[in-house]
Amino acid sequence: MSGGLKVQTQSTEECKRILETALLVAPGPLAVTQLRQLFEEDPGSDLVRRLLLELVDDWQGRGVELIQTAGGWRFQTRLEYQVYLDRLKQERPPRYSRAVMETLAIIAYRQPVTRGDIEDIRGVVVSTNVLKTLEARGWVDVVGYRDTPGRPGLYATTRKFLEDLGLRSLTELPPLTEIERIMDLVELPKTEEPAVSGE
Amino acid sequence: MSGGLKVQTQSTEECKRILETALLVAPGPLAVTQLRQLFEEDPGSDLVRRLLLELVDDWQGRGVELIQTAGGWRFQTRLEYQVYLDRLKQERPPRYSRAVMETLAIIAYRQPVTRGDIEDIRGVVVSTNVLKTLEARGWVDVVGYRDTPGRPGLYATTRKFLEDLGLRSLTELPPLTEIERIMDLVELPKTEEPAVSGE
Amino acid sequence: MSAELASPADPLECVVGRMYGQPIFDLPKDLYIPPDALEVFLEAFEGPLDLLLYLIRKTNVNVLDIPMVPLTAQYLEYVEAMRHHNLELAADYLLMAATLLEIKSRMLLPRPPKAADDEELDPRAELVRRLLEYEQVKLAAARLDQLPRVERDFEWVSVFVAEKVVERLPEVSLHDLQLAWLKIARQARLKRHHTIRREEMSVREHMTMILRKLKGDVFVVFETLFDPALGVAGLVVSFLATLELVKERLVVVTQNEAFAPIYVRRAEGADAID
Repeated sequence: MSGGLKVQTQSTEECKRILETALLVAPGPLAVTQLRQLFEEDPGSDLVRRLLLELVDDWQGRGVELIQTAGGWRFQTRLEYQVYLDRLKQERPPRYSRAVMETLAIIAYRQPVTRGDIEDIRGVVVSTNVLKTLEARGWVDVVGYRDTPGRPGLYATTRKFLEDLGLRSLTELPPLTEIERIMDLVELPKTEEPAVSGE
Repeated sequence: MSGGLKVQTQSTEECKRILETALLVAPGPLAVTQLRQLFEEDPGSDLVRRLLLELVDDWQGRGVELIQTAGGWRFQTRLEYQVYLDRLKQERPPRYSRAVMETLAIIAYRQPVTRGDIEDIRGVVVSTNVLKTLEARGWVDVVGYRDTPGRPGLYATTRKFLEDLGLRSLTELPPLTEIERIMDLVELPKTEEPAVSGE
Repeated sequence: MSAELASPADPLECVVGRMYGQPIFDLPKDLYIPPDALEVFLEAFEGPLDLLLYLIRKTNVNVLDIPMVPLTAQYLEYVEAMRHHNLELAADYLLMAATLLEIKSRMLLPRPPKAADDEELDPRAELVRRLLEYEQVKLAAARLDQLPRVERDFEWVSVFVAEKVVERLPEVSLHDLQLAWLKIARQARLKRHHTIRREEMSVREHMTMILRKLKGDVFVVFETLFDPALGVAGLVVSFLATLELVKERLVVVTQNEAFAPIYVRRAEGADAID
């Protein structure tokens, strides 16, 4: 119970350090009236306010800033630092389902295509959600309608798609020939071996 | 998705700000390996360590200090400021009875121990509440079972125990040596005295 | 054997008092304890070992050479007092009383001459070992309690993290796209429904570009679909893309008469006019 020095004998610098410390550990915002309770002798709201404004200045250019919210004063991180802090979160990045990825691949390589085209190629019905997911992401949109019964929308990839994948144009997509070569390699045993064994 | 500037273009001053910000917001201690993950490009442990030591210096004379605990680096308030911070608290932190502290000491210094071991040393029955109190605080837990009848649980201290007491490892516990010396003296009469008294 | 045990001692002299900063209980010089204080007095002890340790330390006797007779007598007086006041007496206290009596009686017995050489120990040895081990723990507990502890002596810093609520979107790489196509192609091969045409990617890209230029229900002059900045190759690709669009009936090209301006319009616009 050493009970701290009296306000009179505390320099304002020391008062500021105490305010700063309390604000750094507080679980929520602290009102000026609460901050005044830190001291054995009430320094008054004017001094506390003055010191808070000094602290705001002191913390300029740092990753954390002192701000005034509805509930009082609190330190919080600047939004620019979110990108770094996010890296500490161990959450695994979400992934798109196979349906979404295949639909995206078909639209990217075969655009403009209708939903029917996608279904023909994939051999299964494409759910509305799949296309909505890609549209919401801003990666595909309807660029026209095919002049066939039902006038189905024609999907194509957008500029945002190129930007997000770091492409300058669709020609920078991995060429299908290469993909199919890989596929041939993968499928070699399946297609070639029976032939060999059959001769 | 702006993805932060590359390390090359980041000044070390900026790196230090990022480290500081992460340490100020982290709910627990951060190890150097975790801190390296903050950056898009790994700055390496040497640079991170150097900047941490710089931060320790930067925070000299403040109400908060950067310290190294069991789990890594963490900001905590200096002891002198607790008298102020206590004034904002709604409730006092728990005070532990001697039964709790002695049980904790036995677990800390003799771990892993069973409840029976604790009772042998203290010479009294250990109430379930005592162990529950320590478990609830997250300071001890059961790390295994002794292969004796009843398979009693073996208690040990946790990392949180070290962190909450600001210890980096169990070797930093206050040493028991002085009494152990007395214990050695006790062993002596056991072996020597009968011979002497037998004459 | 020292008879010091019965002599009064200043409570401040005892180890217990020193380690904890102040005496646990202001013990009267004799054994008399006011009935209402007995309970409080006993609560100050953590058990028989603690009480014994207190009795020993209070009188400054050598713990390695405990005078069993006065110690046992004093201990039993406490136990008797507890019983007398109908205090709930822990079994541990009674067990210790039995142990003390046993040690005392063994010490009174003459030692068997044969066994004395090897296995016969001081009957007090085990008690001393336990007392010292307990004292060690007791001191360790006190020192542990003095270590700075979070929430009591210091606080963790925890600054609020300001976050824009951003939905975490899956990241897609070119490799992912490649894998997706690989699966499609493999599937298609297995079914042999589709032959995947190999086509110039640039043509399909230009098809999309032209369709975008044709947004809305308007005719666009054919020439404006071509950007000379693309160079000859670019113009050829644009032209091929237009032909492909016509072939796939995605656009309508109209020319009212020879050499009149050629107009292009998205095919679906034709419905509105027809």
